Amino acid sequence: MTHMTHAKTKNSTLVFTLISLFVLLGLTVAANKMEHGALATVIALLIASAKAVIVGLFFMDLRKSTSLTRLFATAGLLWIFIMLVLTMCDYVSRGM
Amino acid sequence: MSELQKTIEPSPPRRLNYINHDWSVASWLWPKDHKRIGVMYLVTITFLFFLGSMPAILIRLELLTPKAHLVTHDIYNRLFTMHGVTMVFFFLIPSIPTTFGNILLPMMIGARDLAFPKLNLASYYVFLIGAILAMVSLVYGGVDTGWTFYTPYSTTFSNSAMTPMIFGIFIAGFSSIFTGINFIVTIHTMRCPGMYWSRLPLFVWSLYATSLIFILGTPVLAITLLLLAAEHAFGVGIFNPALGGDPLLYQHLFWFYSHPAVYIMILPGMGVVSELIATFSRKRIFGYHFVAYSSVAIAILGFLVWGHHMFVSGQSMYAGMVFSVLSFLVAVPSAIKVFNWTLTLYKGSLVLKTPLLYALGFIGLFTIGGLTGLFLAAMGVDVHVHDTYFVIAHFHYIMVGGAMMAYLGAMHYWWPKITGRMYPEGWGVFSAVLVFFGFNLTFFPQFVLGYMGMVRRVAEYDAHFQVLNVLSTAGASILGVGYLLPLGYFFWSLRWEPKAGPNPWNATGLEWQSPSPPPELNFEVMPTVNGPPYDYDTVALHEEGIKHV
Amino acid sequence: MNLPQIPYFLSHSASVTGERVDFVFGLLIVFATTIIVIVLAMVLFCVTKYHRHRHANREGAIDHSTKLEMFFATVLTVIALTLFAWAADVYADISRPPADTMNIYVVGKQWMWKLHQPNGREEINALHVPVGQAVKLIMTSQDVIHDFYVPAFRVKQDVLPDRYTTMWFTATKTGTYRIHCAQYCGTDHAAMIGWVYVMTQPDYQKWLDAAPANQPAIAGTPGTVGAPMATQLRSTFNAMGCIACHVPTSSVRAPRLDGIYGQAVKLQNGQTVAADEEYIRESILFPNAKISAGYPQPSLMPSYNGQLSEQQLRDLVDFVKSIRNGWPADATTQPASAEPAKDEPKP
Amino acid sequence: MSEAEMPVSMQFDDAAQEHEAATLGMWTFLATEILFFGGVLMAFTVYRRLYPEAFSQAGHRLYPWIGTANTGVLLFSSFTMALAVHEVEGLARRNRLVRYLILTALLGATFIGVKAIEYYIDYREGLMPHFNFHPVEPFEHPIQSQLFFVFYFFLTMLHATHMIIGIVIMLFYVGRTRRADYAHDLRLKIEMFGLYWHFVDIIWIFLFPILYLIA
Ligand code: HEA
Ligand code: HEA
Ligand code: HEC
Ligand code: CUA
Ligand SMILES: [Cu+2]
Repeated sequence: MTHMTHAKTKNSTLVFTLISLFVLLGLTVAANKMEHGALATVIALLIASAKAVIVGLFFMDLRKSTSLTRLFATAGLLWIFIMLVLTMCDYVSRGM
Repeated sequence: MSELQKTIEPSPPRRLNYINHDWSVASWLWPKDHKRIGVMYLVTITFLFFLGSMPAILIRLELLTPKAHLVTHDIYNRLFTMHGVTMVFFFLIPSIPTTFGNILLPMMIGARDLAFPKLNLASYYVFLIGAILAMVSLVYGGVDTGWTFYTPYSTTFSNSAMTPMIFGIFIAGFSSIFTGINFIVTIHTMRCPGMYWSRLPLFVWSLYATSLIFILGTPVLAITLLLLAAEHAFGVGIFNPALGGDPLLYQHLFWFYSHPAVYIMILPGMGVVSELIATFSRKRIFGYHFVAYSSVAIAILGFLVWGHHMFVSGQSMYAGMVFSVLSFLVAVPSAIKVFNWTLTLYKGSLVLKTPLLYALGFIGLFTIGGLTGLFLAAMGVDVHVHDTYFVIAHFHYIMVGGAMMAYLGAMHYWWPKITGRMYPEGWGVFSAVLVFFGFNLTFFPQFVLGYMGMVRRVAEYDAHFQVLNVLSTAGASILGVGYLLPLGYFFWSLRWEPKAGPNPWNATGLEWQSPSPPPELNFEVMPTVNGPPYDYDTVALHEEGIKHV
Repeated sequence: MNLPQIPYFLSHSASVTGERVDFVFGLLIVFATTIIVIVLAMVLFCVTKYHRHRHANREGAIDHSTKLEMFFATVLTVIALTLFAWAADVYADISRPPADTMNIYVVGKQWMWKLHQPNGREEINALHVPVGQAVKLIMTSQDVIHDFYVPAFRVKQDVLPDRYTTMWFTATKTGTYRIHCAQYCGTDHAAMIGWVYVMTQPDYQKWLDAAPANQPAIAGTPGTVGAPMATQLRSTFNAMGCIACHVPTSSVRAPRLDGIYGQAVKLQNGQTVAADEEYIRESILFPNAKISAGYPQPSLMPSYNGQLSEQQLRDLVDFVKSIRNGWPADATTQPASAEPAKDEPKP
Repeated sequence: MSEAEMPVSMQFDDAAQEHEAATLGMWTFLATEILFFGGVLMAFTVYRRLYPEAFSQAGHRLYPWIGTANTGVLLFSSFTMALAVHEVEGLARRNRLVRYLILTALLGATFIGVKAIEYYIDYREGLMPHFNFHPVEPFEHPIQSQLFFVFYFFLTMLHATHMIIGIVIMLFYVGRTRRADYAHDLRLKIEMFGLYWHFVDIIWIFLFPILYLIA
């Protein structure tokens, strides 16, 4: 299970990854031109997450990592989420 | 000295261990051996403890009288800030993990070293630089904000040496992060054959939980301090309400780290106590799985309760309630530990040596401190006692009565392993008793003071509080002596006490299978594990057992 | 003069909510003592009975019991939740002032308290209140965070710059009680103290009438006479230019203020708030903080933060309160001589 | 044990264990980085919610096309970094590895250069808090809009610092790869460094819409 025996990511996969990232970037810009308001926020963040997932899976090889590594990769996100939810809990209900 | 050891001793071939295998200066300045790094931490941190208690002595002396006779208000403010910052960031947070954790974690799981020895060394020097920077702020007159650095006072109004202090803590934070990463990776990848998770010593479990907090909490503190520094240096409004900011946001960010940080301070102590109780009851720990998982539960739940420091800050009432109920729930895993420790004692075969005394002291004092934590988590009561001496008493009960006791317990328990020498048992018992009584005399009166309404961070108080304050100061002197004694006899033991042998306590952990002090790569034969932890049932119960030395 | 009353441990507190706090505290003490006694008894019992040298029956020791642990955890969770609910209920009580309070404005600054009695009388580091009357403090700070704390009443609340927080109590016993600043606020934090004088209703009235409105009454020094200046309220309203927008005839579209006091106001962000003093004050000082539904954001209304004395601000609030039943007959006929708001200096 | 399976450091049993440890360690570090940026992002979110209008107006003063171009540059650099890691095996392909690393470093430097120019434009337009905050076209809420720029600069500078550190490390690796001591441990390090670089890229992937677009 060493990295020597790891099936290596093919070059073509990398190129394909790059292309899809640029497509998503184009999408971001296009969506921003067309949409405004709350929906635009959601769209922009969704596309960003998609890009991040692609980079993570293909460039950073999360695809082939152990589940433990994946767990730690997501732990940071989960903790930000906790922080945001509980803090917002204060801001949303202030002055009620 | 046991008969057994005497017969072995006569012609020992000079065995090389991690201390004497290389005496070159470089090998001590840049060691990669976790044990040496641990010893360097031990020395540094013990020094920082005494440094941090100097202001405590002055605080107690000042509070002997109702008026500010000894020092001015301004100096008093710098004293308690210095005391709090040093004790929290430079003593208690790194204390047990970086010393005993560093030395013992690889040995307990049967590894030759931590996963990243260079990172470990880096963590030490990063810590040292941080500590020195914080001391530099002393040279520039100290900081007068309290260890919590609340804005807008700290950023706009205080003109004390904030910058070196903030960067000192910021830098020391990276030391915590490095240690956390190192421990997590080591525990995950370097356990020896047979060392399943369900066989890990409880101390290792607690270090794992602590490391989770290190890596998930510390970065937030770091970034918060950076924002604070930016606001302070450039006068831009990040938290300053006059510039559109919200000071409560700072408090949220600060406590998001600093509440979990209190579990950084106590979890390793709990791990130590689990070890001590099992060893000196000569009995398998009760409810191993519950004790182990409750550490992780505390680490995770601990991130959900920070708002209990902000009940009267202007935070929304509803948010307060969420934080309050979660605070009550986080107490349950702690309660489970207390429950299991006492049940371990039941039907044990107790060996009342110094380490066990400290462990028992821990149980009692931590319970009091923890229960008063519930008083504070109870919102209606906290409105009254917030920022009074009740809070001061609460956290000293846990941090001094709990964590500090565990630190001393660990010191006595593993001293033979680390140095190869015993400590004088009589003196050990004497100072443990002194510490226990001195401690209660110092801090119990403060609960009363707090409920009577004596606020914290003041150099002056109303005359009718004096009696209790005098008691407290008297207690502190006894406590001080209790802390000085070990400093003396540990040094003394290095030369004058008998050699300990590999396993003076007849304990089961892997660390005891190696000679004392251990060789450079920890074990002469790399161990494998083929039984449950704390298997004292198979170590014959009524063996002549532990020898007086 | 009353001597400072020494509150003693677990004394009955001197306020209505304080008694509830003491009760919960007592409850917690009983609970905590029980637990501590159990733990200590257990430890001492084991230390004596199962000491290594003692012969005792050590048969049948078990090393785990999931049932026992779960039982223990469940019981404790239930106890913990009960205690939480009890204390949270008291907290809700402390956080929510009753409807008919006497309002006192508090300004904290390094390192003193300034308080404004309802009739305009100003006090420094002293607060006179009648016994049995619910008193609400509406507080703000001019610099850092402070905290108004009266131990005998078991209440405290942080006092924040650029924001209003409130706190309330009903004193139950006449006497003199400590005020502390409980949030560390710099050099003389320890000296930011004062006294609350709880008086009988007639005594309080006498005291109020015995001093001129604008002369600060320093703690402990007897004050002199003054009268409320009801007539002045409207002139402030006119002079500050509020009249330029807040009359039905104005060309600026601004909400009518007559009758808003005590009403629910819908905000632009969908929330609904009650138009109490705090809200009115905030609207004047920080119009953008809460914008009424249907009005543009940012608010057309200029911020008056920093341009009004506490006295003027209070007058304005009182004026808005006074028109809760409609404008006085001549109010709208005032010449709109005030400058348009755009020319108001920006803060 | 064949040479390839030998661990580099004595504390490990074999190369597989070493690789696993390094990967886990790197990801754990990245988790801390997420929280590091996360703290500021949370503060930003809170203020954006408090002052939506002011933040929106301020955000419109940035130039999305610069941000877009820079995003492209970074995405591309991530690609070249992936190629470099791809070439990490074997001595024979050392030159290609060096070439990709240099290319990545150059792209990184381009990003920093563009960022610097952008900062200069902001400065000229009076949008830099503390140094020059006199917007050419005044804001309706100068104070709150300034807060936006405080966060804009804080976040982008934090990100740029990470980039600069990355570039320095990369150049260091280039040097070592070209020298003879290109060994197993360096390969492992470059692989781990790749993760760091991609991570910095991901941070920007989020900063770009958050700062430039959803205003
Ligand atoms: C090591 C440090 C440490 C630890 C472990 C704790 C543990 C706890 N702390 Fe404490 N705390 C501090 C250090 C610590 N604290 C510090 C330093 C401050 C002040 C900061 C400052 O302002 O400067 C503080 C302040 C503080 C406050 C804010 C007070 C205020 O400023 O107004 C609160 C409020 O909820 C609180 C609560 C708790 C609770 C509920 C626990 C719980 O985790 C305790 C759990 C333990 C037990 C409950 C005991 C064992 C249980 C039993 C024997 C069974 C019975 C129990 C049940 C019914 C569940 N703490
Ligand atoms: C690990 C944490 C830790 C530890 C170990 C201690 C240890 C002690 N602390 Fe401290 N304390 C804090 C953490 C800690 N404290 C924190 C976080 C604060 C809040 C700061 C803030 O508000 O910002 C605080 C605040 C604080 C206050 C409140 C100050 C105020 O709010 O105005 C007081 C007052 O009594 C106090 C006292 C003590 C005493 C007497 C000890 C004793 O245990 C110390 C005993 C040690 C010695 C006495 C030294 C060794 C002996 C000698 C060198 C011999 C010579 C001396 C004699 C014979 C007397 N501490
Ligand atoms: C330039 C016009 C203007 C001036 C001058 C002005 N206001 Fe306003 N005021 C408004 C507008 C527009 C609103 C509604 C938007 C909002 O809630 O901020 C408002 C809202 C209010 C509200 C909240 C009412 C509600 O229904 O929510 C109060 C109270 C108030 N103003 C009081 C005052 C007082 C007192 C003054 C004088 C010191 C004053 N205003 C000066 C334009 C003005
Ligand atoms: Cu004001 Cu402390
Ligand atoms: Cu806490």
